[in-house]
Amino acid sequence: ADPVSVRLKWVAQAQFAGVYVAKAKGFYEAAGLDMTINPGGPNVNVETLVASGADTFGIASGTEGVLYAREKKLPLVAIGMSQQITPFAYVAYTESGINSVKDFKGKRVATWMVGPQYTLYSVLAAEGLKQDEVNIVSQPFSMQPFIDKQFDVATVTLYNELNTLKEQGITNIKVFMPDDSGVTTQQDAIVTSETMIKDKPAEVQAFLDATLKGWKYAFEHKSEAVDIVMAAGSGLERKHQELMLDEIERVMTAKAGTTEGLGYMDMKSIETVQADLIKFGAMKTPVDLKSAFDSAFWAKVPDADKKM
Amino acid sequence: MNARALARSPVASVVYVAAAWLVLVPLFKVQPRYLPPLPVVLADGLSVWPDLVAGFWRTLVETVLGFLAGVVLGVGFGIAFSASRIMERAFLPIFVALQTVPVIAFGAIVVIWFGNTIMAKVVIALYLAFFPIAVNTLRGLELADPQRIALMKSFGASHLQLFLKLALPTALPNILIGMKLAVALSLAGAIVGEWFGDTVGLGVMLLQALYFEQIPRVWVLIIACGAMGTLLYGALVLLERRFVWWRTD
Amino acid sequence: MPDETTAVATPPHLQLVNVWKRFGEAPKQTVAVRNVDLSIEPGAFVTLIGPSGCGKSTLFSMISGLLPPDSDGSLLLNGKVQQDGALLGKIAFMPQRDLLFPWRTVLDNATLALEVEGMPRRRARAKAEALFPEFGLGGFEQHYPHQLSGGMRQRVALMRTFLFERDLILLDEPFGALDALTRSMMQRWLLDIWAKHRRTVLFITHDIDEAIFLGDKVVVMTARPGTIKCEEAITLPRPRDLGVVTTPEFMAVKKKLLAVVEEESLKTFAAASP
Amino acid sequence: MPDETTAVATPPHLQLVNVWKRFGEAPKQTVAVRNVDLSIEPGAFVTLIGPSGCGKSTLFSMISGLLPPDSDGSLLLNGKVQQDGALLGKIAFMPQRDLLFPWRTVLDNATLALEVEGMPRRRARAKAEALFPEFGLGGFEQHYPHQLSGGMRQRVALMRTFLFERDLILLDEPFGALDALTRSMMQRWLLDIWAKHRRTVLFITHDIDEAIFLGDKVVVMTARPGTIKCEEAITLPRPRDLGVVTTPEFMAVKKKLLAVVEEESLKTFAAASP
Amino acid sequence: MAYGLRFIRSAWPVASALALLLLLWQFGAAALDIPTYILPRPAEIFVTAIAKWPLLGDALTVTLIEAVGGFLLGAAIGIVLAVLMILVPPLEALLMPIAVVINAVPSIAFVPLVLLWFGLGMESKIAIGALAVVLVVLLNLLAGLKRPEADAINLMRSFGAGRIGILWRLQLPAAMPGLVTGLRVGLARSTIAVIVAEMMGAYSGIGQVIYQATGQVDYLTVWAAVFVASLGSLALYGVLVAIDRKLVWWR
Ligand SMILES: Nc1ncnc2c1ncn2[C@@H]1O[C@H](COP(=O)(O)OP(=O)(O)OP(=O)(O)O)[C@@H](O)[C@H]1O
Ligand SMILES: Nc1ncnc2c1ncn2[C@@H]1O[C@H](COP(=O)(O)OP(=O)(O)OP(=O)(O)O)[C@@H](O)[C@H]1O
Ligand SMILES: Cc1ncc(C[n+]2csc(CCO)c2C)c(N)n1
Ligand SMILES: [Mg+2]
Ligand SMILES: [Mg+2]
Repeated sequence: ADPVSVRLKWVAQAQFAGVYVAKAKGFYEAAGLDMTINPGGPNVNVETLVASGADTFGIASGTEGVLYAREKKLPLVAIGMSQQITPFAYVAYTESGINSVKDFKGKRVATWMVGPQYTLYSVLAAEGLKQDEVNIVSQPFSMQPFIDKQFDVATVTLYNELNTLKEQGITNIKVFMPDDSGVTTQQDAIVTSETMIKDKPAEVQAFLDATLKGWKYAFEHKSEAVDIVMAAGSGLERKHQELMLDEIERVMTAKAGTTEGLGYMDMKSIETVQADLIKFGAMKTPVDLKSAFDSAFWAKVPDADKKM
Repeated sequence: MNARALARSPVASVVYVAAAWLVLVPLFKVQPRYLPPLPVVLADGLSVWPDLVAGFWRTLVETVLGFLAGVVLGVGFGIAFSASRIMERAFLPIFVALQTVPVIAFGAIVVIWFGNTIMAKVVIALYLAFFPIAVNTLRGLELADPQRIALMKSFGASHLQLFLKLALPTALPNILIGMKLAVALSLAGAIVGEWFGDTVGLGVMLLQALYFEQIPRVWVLIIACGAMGTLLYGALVLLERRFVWWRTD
Repeated sequence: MPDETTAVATPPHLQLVNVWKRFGEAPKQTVAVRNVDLSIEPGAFVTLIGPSGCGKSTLFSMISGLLPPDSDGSLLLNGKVQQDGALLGKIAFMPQRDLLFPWRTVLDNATLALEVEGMPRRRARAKAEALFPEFGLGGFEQHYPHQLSGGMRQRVALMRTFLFERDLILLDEPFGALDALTRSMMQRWLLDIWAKHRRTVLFITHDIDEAIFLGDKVVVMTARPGTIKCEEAITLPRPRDLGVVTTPEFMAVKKKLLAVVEEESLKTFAAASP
Repeated sequence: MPDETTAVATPPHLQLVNVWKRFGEAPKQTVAVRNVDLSIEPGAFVTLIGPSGCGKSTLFSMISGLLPPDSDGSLLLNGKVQQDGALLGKIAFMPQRDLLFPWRTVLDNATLALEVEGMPRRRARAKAEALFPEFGLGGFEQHYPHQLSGGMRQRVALMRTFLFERDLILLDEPFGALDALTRSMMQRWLLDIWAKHRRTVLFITHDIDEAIFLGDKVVVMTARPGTIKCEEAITLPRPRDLGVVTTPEFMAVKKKLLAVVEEESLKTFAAASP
Repeated sequence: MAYGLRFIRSAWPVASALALLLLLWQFGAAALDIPTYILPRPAEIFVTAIAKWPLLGDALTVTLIEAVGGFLLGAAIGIVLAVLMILVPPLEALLMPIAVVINAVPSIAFVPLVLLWFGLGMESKIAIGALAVVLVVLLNLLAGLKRPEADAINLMRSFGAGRIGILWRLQLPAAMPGLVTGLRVGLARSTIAVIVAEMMGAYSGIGQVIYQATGQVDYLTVWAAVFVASLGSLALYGVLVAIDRKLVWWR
């Protein structure tokens, strides 16, 4: 079999348990794929690497990332979406007097300015707030400024930063979920290049089948899955990974994740996100969503592999 | 007498710092997120010992390869610059500007070209290491005494001979300074290089520690990097003591 | 004068015609050497004296090809005009400062010129080692320059020059840092070598006795800007030994030269400007 | 000999008792100075001669406090034992190499010692400027050392030493690079200064004439390992002028010293090991 | 006028080399058909730099202030440390190994700690910039201070000069070339350290621009920012070269 690779959006951790499990349990091998898993990091851009052919597949950022890439003419196609609800959330201290998103008004709100800010903009818009009514600042990778109360509101991922706060004993916080404001941006897009789809559709199908099968197995055998992840990364903390896998399961199996199956692409939310991005000036022209998000492969994945 | 020498040796300074850390942190009740107590850091280091050792070796190999390549390239450019003023005027400023280009900007290209191979790390380590070596080589070569150059010329020395027998020995002390600076930079290069999707190495561990906000782990890795850098630096100092003991007057 | 060259059968070994050297720009210019005309016959031993700072070393730099003379004049070797730098490698030159390389042992400093010529290191070393006792440096082969006394360093520099065998030798105060006896031993040794090989020697000294004792001809330079004040042929018979110093002929020449040099030296101290 | 100090009314200005200096470790050790005993009276002008490499400069380094003597012996100034380094700043020392600083003008090199003493720059410069014509350096105040001839550099170094006014002056071959006349002018100038101020002078030279002409006492060192071979009091009347060189007394002393020095110099060339 | 001429004379080699490289890049990228998202062409970058100048100019100002601030602070600390170590040798034995250890740790590793200690504002960038400079300056200056030979130091001692006198009149002048080399390397290092720190956490600056643009797959803006930052650091370097001429005047 041809050697192929999958590029992750971050370092080895339970966020990608399905991929590691699929590899470790031989699902890729069984599907005829000679798979290498390439971790990512803050400097690695999955979209570019997959579009350029340096990597065959990728677990890329999410809805926005795929849209930007398509707008910039990257020949990238999403064939599945891992997370069914927005994995981002906003946290504020209970004693801060912030009880709803509306209370963000005039407050210092930190978010990651690499895409997730538009989710915030959408949430603000959905709650009837204008962007300039809120003091939005760039949030670093660390939660420490929030802990030091340099911000009133900070952004977290449900599967990581929120756990970090809990681990540090910070429980006096309130969490605001975008989905509660009716904003859904699916994240962790499963992507490949147009070339692959055109030339080797069978391999693409095999990859998606095996990956989703890996996820299903991971959720059904969590302890084993964490073992596999732990072996893949150096110096991981088991407890943190267990919590992460729990949270990841929650966001992957939410909504259509259970009804339709893992990896479902919610075209409606994607359309809304694109409309919002254009509204906020992050994109100039809409892209053809049909060619950017191709559900054909996902549809062919056997239910046994994707339905929990 | 021996005790005194020991009290002034590099090992002693490390012991002093460790002692200060051990005593002062509990004494002033420093918050762990600013500086965790030393035993906590050591315990955390022990808990990931096998990973740490594996990472150490991998990063060491990348660093050394990148450093050696950087020495070759840096000395080469230093020589070219000293040989030709135009070269210096034309390219040294460009290299200075290149120093400002964050690896991140072209990291994607490096990964596309080299993938997750050791070469990617070596190239990045080289990119960071070669500049101080080039500048110090250039400066060192310029130090050659004009009267000694004249003497060599009177013997009919060729450019190559002038270079090998006079300019290079004159420059060696400076080249060594450049190398001492560069060795730390190539370590930094290897570490950052590992952030482009590697699976083993101190850089990978550091990235994870940063992302997961494991402050004791960050300190473990700082100590590990410091140990490796000091090891390499010490090797250069030994080399210098043995082979480059003279002063250029 | 340049037309002489075409007339004689064997041309002078070295000929300087209207040689000038100026340092710096007009308002702060130092004229170091001015209008020097000088002919040196093959195999001659010519000594050069003159007040401190009069331009002797500058003249040597030009002869050895290290410093181009100003464009007013020219330099001829064996009758042929020499372009800038053409003389490099053709003349054995010992500079006034010893210029030993601190990273080389005494032995390796001595063999420097041989190495440049391309002689295998082994042979060069063997050749140099043989000279060490003669130069009073036996046992110091493996020392480094900073471990030597001033006079010893000078002897190493001299040895280095001698190992670079050329027909024309320029020595700039080679015995300046030696004690009287070491000096007189080295003088006699130099004369021996010269008598054996008949190389042409140009020798700067500030010691009039030395100039007369060694030279076929003593050239006296004026105070800066230096030019040739006079040339004195020395007809004392050879081989000369130390006794010659007390002969009346020697005394007579010395008296004459002393008078000339004194006149020039005094000029240096008459509130001069560069 | 150390008990002498208690006996006499005015102690010697400088006294060396069993002074040794060895370089390096046992198998490759060079004994530079061995068992030197020497007394110098206040206001005396003592000249020191000896074969090249015999340890003269090393002796000076020890006297000026730069190099500790080996623990065998001691150094006394005005009868008091001097600990290591205690003599720094108390003695005006001119080293054999000129050691001018390339980044300072000639004038600023000359005022170096004064600046170290804390004299305001303006005053130091004025003081030095006055000396330039006397040293034959008029007009070169603003030049840099690399623009000077060898002899001129030496004169700058000498000027620097003289501006550092101390009771004891050590001069290591100060006139080595000067031509005969400049040299004799400087000699006479030095004697004048000395007669006026009566500072104690210790003067290394390799020129026996110079040693006799200048000194109250000539000290001769043996070949390395150097020790005192003999001391010769010079009773020639003062003030001396150049004519003294031809007097029979002078000749007699010179002959005697020549013989002694020759004996020592020859030792250097007898295949020695360090 | 004369100054302008001299500037043109010393600037033309860089200018032409730069032009040559840019042309090579422009046409090489076109010839190899490298897509913009992998390596944009210089012309596109240039156009973007101009179009986004309000954003980039503000960011550059912040970054340069931080870089210069860090550079000056680091250089000052490095100089003071080197001088102290020369004056008090035991201090060198004690501090040098620590300095070496600290220097061996990539500045990036300190960024999170520094952000923790000094916050997300300018202070943390200045601190990290200074950290990147201190050791280069220290090491180069220390080597320079040790350059004078024993004989020259002995001469000064014989004049009764103390450690300070020797340092001021002999060692410092002799160390100037070494110091200047240290400053040259240090300046480049402080700029990059600041940019990297900005990427990991800042309110503004070139690093933030690069970080945000990377996240949005906007490589043209990334390269435009890099381009502007390089021009800025080149300008700083020019200033340094001019200072260099003044500091090492005697050659
Ligand atoms: N690079 C230079 N720049 C300016 N002036 C110089 C330079 N080199 C030499 N000179 C000047 O040229 C003159 C002659 O110097 P030179 O070294 O030839 O003298 P010299 O006769 O060898 O003296 P000495 O016997 O003292 O060695 C001096 O006045 C000196 O100041
Ligand atoms: N640092 C050193 N290490 C080893 N040997 C040394 C050192 N310094 C001097 N010597 C040795 O000590 C001896 C005496 O040297 P010194 O410089 O005192 O001689 P000198 O009498 O001044 O000779 P000269 O008249 O040639 O200047 C020499 O043999 C020299 O090799
Ligand atoms: C500097 C920095 N940027 C972003 C994140 C958070 N994060 C981690 S993965 C990801 C992409 C969306 O899933 C995001 C936004 C961080 N921790 N640090
Ligand atoms: Mg001369
Ligand atoms: Mg001596």
